[in-house]
Amino acid sequence: MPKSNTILYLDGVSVSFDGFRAINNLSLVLDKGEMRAIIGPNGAGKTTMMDIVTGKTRPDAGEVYFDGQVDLTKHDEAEIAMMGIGRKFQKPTVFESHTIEDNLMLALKGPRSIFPALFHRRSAAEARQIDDILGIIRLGDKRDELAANLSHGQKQWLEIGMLLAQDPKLLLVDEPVAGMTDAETEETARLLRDIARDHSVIVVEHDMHFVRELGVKVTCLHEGSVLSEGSLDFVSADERVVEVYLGR
Amino acid sequence: ADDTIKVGILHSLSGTMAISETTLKDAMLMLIEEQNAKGGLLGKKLEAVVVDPASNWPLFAEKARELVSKDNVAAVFGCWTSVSRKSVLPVFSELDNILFYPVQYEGEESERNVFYTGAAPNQQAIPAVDYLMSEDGGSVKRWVLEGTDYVYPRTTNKILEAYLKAKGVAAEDIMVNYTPFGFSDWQTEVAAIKKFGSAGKKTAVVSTVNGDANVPFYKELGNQGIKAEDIPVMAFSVGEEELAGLDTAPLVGHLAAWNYFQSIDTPENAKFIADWHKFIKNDKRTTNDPMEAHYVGFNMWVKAVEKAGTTDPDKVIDAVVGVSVPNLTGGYSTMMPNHHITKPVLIGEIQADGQFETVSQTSGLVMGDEWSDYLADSKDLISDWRAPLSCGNFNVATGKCGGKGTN
Amino acid sequence: MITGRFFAAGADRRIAITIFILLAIAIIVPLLNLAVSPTSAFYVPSYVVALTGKYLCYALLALALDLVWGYCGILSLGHGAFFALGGYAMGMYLMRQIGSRGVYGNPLLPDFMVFLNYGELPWFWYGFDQFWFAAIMVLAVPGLLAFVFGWFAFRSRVTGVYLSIITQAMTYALLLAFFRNDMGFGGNNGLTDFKDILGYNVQADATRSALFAASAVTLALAVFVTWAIVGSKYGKLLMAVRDAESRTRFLGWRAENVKLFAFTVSAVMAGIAGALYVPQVGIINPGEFEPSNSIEVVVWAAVGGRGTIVGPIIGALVVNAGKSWFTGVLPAFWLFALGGLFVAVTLFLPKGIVGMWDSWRGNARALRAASITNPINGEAGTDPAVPPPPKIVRSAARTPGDWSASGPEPQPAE
Amino acid sequence: MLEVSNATLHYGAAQALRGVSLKAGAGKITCVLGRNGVGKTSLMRSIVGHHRLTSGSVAFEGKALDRSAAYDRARSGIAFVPQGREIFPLLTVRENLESGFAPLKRADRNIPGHVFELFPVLKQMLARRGGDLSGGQQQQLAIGRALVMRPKLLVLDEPTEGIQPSIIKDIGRAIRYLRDQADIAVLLVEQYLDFCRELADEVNIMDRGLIVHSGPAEDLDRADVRKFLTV
Amino acid sequence: MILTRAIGLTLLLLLGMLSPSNAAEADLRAIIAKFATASNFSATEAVVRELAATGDTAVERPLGALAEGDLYVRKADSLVFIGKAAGGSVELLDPLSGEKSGDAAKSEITKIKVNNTLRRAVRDALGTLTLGAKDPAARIAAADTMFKTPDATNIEPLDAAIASETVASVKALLEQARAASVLVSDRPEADKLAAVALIGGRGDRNALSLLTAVEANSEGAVKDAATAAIANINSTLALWDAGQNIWYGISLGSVLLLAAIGLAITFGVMGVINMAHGEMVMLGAYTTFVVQEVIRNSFPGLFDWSLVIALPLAFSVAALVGLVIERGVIRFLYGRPLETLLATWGVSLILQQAVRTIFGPTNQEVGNPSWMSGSFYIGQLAVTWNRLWILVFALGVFAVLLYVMKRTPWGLQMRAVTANRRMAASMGIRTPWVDALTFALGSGIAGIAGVALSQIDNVSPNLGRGYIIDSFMVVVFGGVGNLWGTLVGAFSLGIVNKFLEPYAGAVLGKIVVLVLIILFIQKRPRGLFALKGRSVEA
Ligand SMILES: Nc1ncnc2c1ncn2[C@@H]1O[C@H](COP(=O)(O)OP(=O)(O)OP(=O)(O)O)[C@@H](O)[C@H]1O
Ligand SMILES: Nc1ncnc2c1ncn2[C@@H]1O[C@H](COP(=O)(O)OP(=O)(O)OP(=O)(O)O)[C@@H](O)[C@H]1O
Ligand SMILES: CC(C)C[C@H](N)C(=O)O
Ligand SMILES: [Mg+2]
Ligand SMILES: [Mg+2]
Repeated sequence: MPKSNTILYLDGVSVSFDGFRAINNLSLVLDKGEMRAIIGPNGAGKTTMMDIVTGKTRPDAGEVYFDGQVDLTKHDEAEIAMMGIGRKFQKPTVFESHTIEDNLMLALKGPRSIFPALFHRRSAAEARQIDDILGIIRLGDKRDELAANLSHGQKQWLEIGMLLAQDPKLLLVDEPVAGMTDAETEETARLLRDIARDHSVIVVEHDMHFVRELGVKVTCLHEGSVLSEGSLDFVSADERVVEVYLGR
Repeated sequence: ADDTIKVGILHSLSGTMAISETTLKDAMLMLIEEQNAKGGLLGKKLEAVVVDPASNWPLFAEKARELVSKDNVAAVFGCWTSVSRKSVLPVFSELDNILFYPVQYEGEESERNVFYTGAAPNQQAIPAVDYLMSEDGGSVKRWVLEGTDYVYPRTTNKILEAYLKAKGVAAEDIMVNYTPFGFSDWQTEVAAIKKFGSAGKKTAVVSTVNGDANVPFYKELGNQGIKAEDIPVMAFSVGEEELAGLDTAPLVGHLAAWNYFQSIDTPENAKFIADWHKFIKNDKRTTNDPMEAHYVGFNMWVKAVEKAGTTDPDKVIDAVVGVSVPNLTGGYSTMMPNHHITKPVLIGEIQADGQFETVSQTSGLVMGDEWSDYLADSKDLISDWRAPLSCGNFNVATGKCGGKGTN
Repeated sequence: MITGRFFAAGADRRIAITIFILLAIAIIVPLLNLAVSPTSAFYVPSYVVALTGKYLCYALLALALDLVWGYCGILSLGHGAFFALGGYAMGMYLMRQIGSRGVYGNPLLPDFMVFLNYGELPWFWYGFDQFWFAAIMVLAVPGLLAFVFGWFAFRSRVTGVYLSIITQAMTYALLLAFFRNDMGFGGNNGLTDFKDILGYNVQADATRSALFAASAVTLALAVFVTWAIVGSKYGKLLMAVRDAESRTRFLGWRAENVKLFAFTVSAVMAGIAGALYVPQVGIINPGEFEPSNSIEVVVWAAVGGRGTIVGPIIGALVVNAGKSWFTGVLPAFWLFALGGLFVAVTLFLPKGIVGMWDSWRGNARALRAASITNPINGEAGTDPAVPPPPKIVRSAARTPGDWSASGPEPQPAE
Repeated sequence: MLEVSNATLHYGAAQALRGVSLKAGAGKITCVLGRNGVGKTSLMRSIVGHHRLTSGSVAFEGKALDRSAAYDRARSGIAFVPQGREIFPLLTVRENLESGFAPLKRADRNIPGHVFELFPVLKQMLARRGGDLSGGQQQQLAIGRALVMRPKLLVLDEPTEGIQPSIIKDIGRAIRYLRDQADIAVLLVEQYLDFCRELADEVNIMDRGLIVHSGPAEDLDRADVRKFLTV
Repeated sequence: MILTRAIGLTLLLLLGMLSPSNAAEADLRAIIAKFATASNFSATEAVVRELAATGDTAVERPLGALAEGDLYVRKADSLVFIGKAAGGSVELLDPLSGEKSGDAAKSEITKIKVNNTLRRAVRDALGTLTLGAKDPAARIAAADTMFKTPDATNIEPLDAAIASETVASVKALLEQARAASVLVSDRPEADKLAAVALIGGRGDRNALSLLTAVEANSEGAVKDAATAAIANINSTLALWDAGQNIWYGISLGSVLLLAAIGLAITFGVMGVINMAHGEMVMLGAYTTFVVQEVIRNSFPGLFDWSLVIALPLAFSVAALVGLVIERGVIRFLYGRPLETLLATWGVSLILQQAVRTIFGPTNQEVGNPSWMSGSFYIGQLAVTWNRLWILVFALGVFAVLLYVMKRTPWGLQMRAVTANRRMAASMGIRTPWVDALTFALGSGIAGIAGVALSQIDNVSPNLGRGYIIDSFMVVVFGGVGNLWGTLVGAFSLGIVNKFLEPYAGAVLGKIVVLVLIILFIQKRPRGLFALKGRSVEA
């Protein structure tokens, strides 16, 4: 099997909820260092696919491998996260009663067990990293505010920041620019392209401008399996994609 | 102030035990009021200090301490459950004050600072079983010992088992069963009793079921049609107060063993009941055995204080022993050196009006036996708080105070 | 290192003050009780020493509960069980110390075993004649129970009310079990009649003062430890787990271990509280397992201020002092007063006594801060139409969703 | 039809709205634009009654709403599609739609046909729990639910967020249809400029708690206006 | 001697049945007069026997009165009367004719004491006398007593009764009674074997107890037959026992269901950790008490209707109190579910103490109406009426509630409001109304549960505390927010509990149930009928 050079390898994955097939014999391969955009109609199974990869949902059938050898179906969320898969959720979820800064601190890469956390003291390197991220997500002036007091878009940014802090090998980004202005959208695309230089990334988005700006290979899902795959132009020229997704 | 003598009343007015104890508080208030009407004590007025230990055992200890060291009471009347008594015991011995405990209990205790005016097991359980074994009682051959799972029923049943076996009852003719506090679903237990009772031998139930669990127990007995003529139930903690919450018509004939019934026909009792109704302003309120115990205990204390000429607990403790006061059943109860009192034992049958009718009565007064003769380790113990012995657990076999001694 | 932080600039002053007060009364109260003549105005009666000593144990219990409830969102309705187990461990030691001074004079068996015809000492009573062993058990038994219980529950991701109810089931089951005479713990009457502790008479004023001091010092220590825990990165994690448990998992934290640690530490603290409590009240019995007792602990913490360190202590002291006082002066009506207090606190002090105090002060501080750093207001300075100083509708938000009438999706419970 | 004047709103000490005035007329689509965190959602929530204004007023059809509760506002004809969807997760899709019956007369208690025309998925999923739907489906449900109420004013907070392009187009068509057919007022918060430009009759641009520009949709192409929307 | 007298008695009895002319009334009076001098129970018993031996049905009246404890002796003249308390004094009736013959103060008369042994003696005596009664129920009762107290002398009267009996079911009973008597007589073995077979066919516990005695006292073929019959009965009874346990479990389940169902609304649906739930149940029970008190004092004839009258009242009282609590306290706490625990705890203390102050701390008497008393048999399965009604009632309440929640707009609004109050308001739902009414509904249902529970438990201020833990246990075990979960949870806990009880005992059984709940929650962390879906798992 050519799993060896892949960062993520899904084959024949299916999952159903109360008889409803959300993912249907899905196969998808992501190479190391690749960035991929995933589009597809609402309810196509994009988020569910991420749930499977991150261990939130167990597939009924199929193989899910990370880094060519790790069978992800055998691990739980925390383990998968520790291996280096980070995720931004579709609905931004942050720690509302912590400050922006603490949110980032908890996400920072590092040991994940109790006693180190108990005796942890912030190092200068960590402080610098947090400052950098705060700069990137432009929340520096709000660093001591509680995350609960952020607007929707600001929470989106914070979550991206947490993902950066985590510094995973593979990033799963679910609708990062929903609720962002066009300018911010561009900014985000630039950021993701930056990240993609030394990380593998999967981005789910409905915003075609954004996808175009990413300039990467696109996969279109429909009813739980791949409908079309290729460059954006190729995919958007596909009649079926126009039919179920883009509309006329 | 110095012109009054304070008397502590330590009964739960809230929580699970309020149901039983509140009445005793009222009874004490009445007794104190009457004493004051008679001119008080040693020329001073009595003043009741009421606190609410809220059915919480550590709170009992705290409140006892408050009564004795903050309010400087001369004596305390209180407690219902044994555990509440156990929790205040150290307080009374440390601060050297007096507690009058008015409820029947499992025995196996005798403290210098406590006076037990309720029944010891031999003043209730044994005569009750004797009655059931007699011809009048139905010559019972098979026994169900039904109890709430805690110390009083366990100990009482232990004593009874030993007693029954000594009387030649076979082990398979005794069924012992325990239920939790506040138990309310008695279907299985009552059915088991029915089953046990259908072995062709006359069967009776001896119930040490406590408190709240009784009402559902009797309701179930009634509904499953267990009649007193067939399987009588003899209870040790069901009195007039408990029956007030029940329709007793289906229960007529079931039994209880006490040292007092409201139905006792004596002038003292008639007056007591009348006073009570006047005090509580309700003709329907019943009187019961622990109330009588307080009546007796309070009068003993009054008499002892008069005898000692002071309320100093030390003096009063010595003076109480031997004091004899009229009880409400037409006789005199005496405080014995073991700090238990002499009592008549009455067996009553439940009547349709919620009262008991006495069907049997011990011929004389029975002296409370704190150390049961039916338990191996306590049969050699006696208690005598008079000088020079002044010991609560004198071992007659070894001749030493302090249980077995160290041999 | 932790101590370093304690004395470091910016350490929470209130915590320091609390610890200081506790240490101070640990010295002063016994002195005023023992060394001052009873007629003096400064004399502290033994009654007060015993009473406040008891309150301090309750405060420790409330603090222990708050560590899991306030900071980690685990509403344990079974903390009384850990308290009682610690108490029983201590009670067993005290029981063994009676030796042959029991009423039956049996050198080995406690009285209740004698009259219930025990032939020999049950195995689980062995070792309790040694203080060190009992002391270890005080920590180990509640800790182990919490660990095992928590390990299963947290791993199975039992949360919210489900967790609360099974903790309640736990304490209820223990209650019934300890009521059983056959368990060998004295049934309903429990363990009592203690004579001495470490060779000193438990009823002596000096012993009592020493126990009081021990309670105060232990509480101070617990305050410090709690403060150190919640101030650490782990503490932040604890709160993160409280607010968004699954999110912490996706960051790679094992939420179950995070909770388990706090739960176990808290249970051990509760056990210690129980162990200090027993020699001071002189009895331990199954009543302590009563589910309503555990609920009361929750109430103390809530009254004082959940999610603060000083709050539960204040809550425990206020409620218990209130209870002691009311049951004396208003024996027939005190439940109205206490019940009314609880309702009033929820309505008028929604974040408890300390939480409310914080809000007032936090508010003042936030107002000051807002005028300098808030971008909206900052900009406003250049705006000719400077808005009037904001009218404060409610105090500063410290917890999420506090501003809106309700969170978008109220959970049945946390 | 809707008139907001001089609205201010505080979150504790922080001020989110600083004297906003806004009008939305019947038969018109009024758009509100602005960067993240400038107060758009705060304004919408104040209009529908989720937040109480610190000062200023909201009037609908000439009646002041300041003292009326959210449900009274809904009953007077204001329907709201919130940011974040807020559908009732445990109710089925049908029940979610039926929850809009509350302000209606008994005779009107049916789901208008155009809801299913617009969002055919909803018809297929009537029996499923709302919370199980995908994000975009939930958004469609939220809009559908608002339409069931037959509103006179429809307040939409970023309705296109997370929705697939073809349905965005449908939503656009639907909004226009509603404006034209039922002559209702539409108040629309958007980040998605193209969508806005296509639909809007009026645009208002917010920045830091203030409306900094309002005018016809064409203004959106002016550089001085766009500057408010860049980073 | 006894035998001859007994034969004489039978003859007399037969005579009595044949001719309306009674044994000389004076003779009876003479015997009755002996009650006055009987100094102890056994002496009284002897008089009872003597009276019964006359075989005169006229003795039913005095004997019945004796058993009821209504027979008195006038101190002045040692005459025996039936006494009926009338106000402060006692109305005296003639013991034979029942005619009024004066009044007496309580102190002027003494009651003839009875005890269980005496009552049994009277019952046995009356049993024989009422064999020929007109009322079939009385004949059945007579047959029953005679079955339980077999006596060889009964055979002949029974034979006569069997011969004249027309009702088949009564006849069967009479034959069984006769067989029982045959077994203790000196009839030939063949008769006895037939009797054993007949009794063995009865298959119930009474038969078992009779046969056990026979087995012990006889030998040869009869003993063997008895042994076989016993084994036979035992094996069928074992089956019935299992059925009985299930029934006990179901009926315990129905009690749990009733107690929990209101909580399934206030807690399960609304998310209020309602510690005052038990007190709502208590209020319902006290309402029943008050209703019965009024009925007892003013409309005694309506007693059987008391529960029917109490139901709507209990619902209203509890619902009203619930409404006040919601408007006064809870409504400020939405979105802060934990605070509701604190506040409702306070409310529960206040309510408890209020009831204690108003009604006193002791138990209040709530009686069972006649249609809820006693029991009946289905095969060997004893079913008590009150339990049966409670089951029916619990299921009824459940059905109504389910309908309201799932099929009415109100139910929909309720669920919408509790899911997201703010958004529900924006859908035009009057949230304060819905909140208040929902809480009132939950409380009201708790109130009517109180009506039912007053039939089997204490009516005291502590009533509620006894049920609150179980109720939470049931709701949570079944799965919060799911009414079906509450139903199934209640019944499964009930049945498991009742199956454990006979083996483990009540205490250990309860502990085991609790441990099982803890373990079960590990398997299904959201209860039996967990709410499912993304929103829950997130
Ligand atoms: N836990 C669940 N229970 C039932 N159905 C589910 C569950 N999770 C997902 N589904 C269904 O699976 C389908 C795929 O959902 P998913 O969220 O993966 O879609 P998506 O591609 O992310 O859509 P969108 O672009 O709208 O976010 C949807 O139809 C949804 O209703
Ligand atoms: N509940 C709250 N408590 C305190 N501050 C809040 C709260 N909600 C929002 N804010 C603050 O108020 C300001 C305006 O928020 P609002 O949600 O109205 O912005 P928005 O324009 O809708 O942004 P977005 O485009 O990101 O949705 C933001 O700075 C935000 O941080
Ligand atoms: C039998 C009870 C009423 C009292 C008894 N003394 C007890 O142990 O609690
Ligand atoms: Mg999605
Ligand atoms: Mg917004």
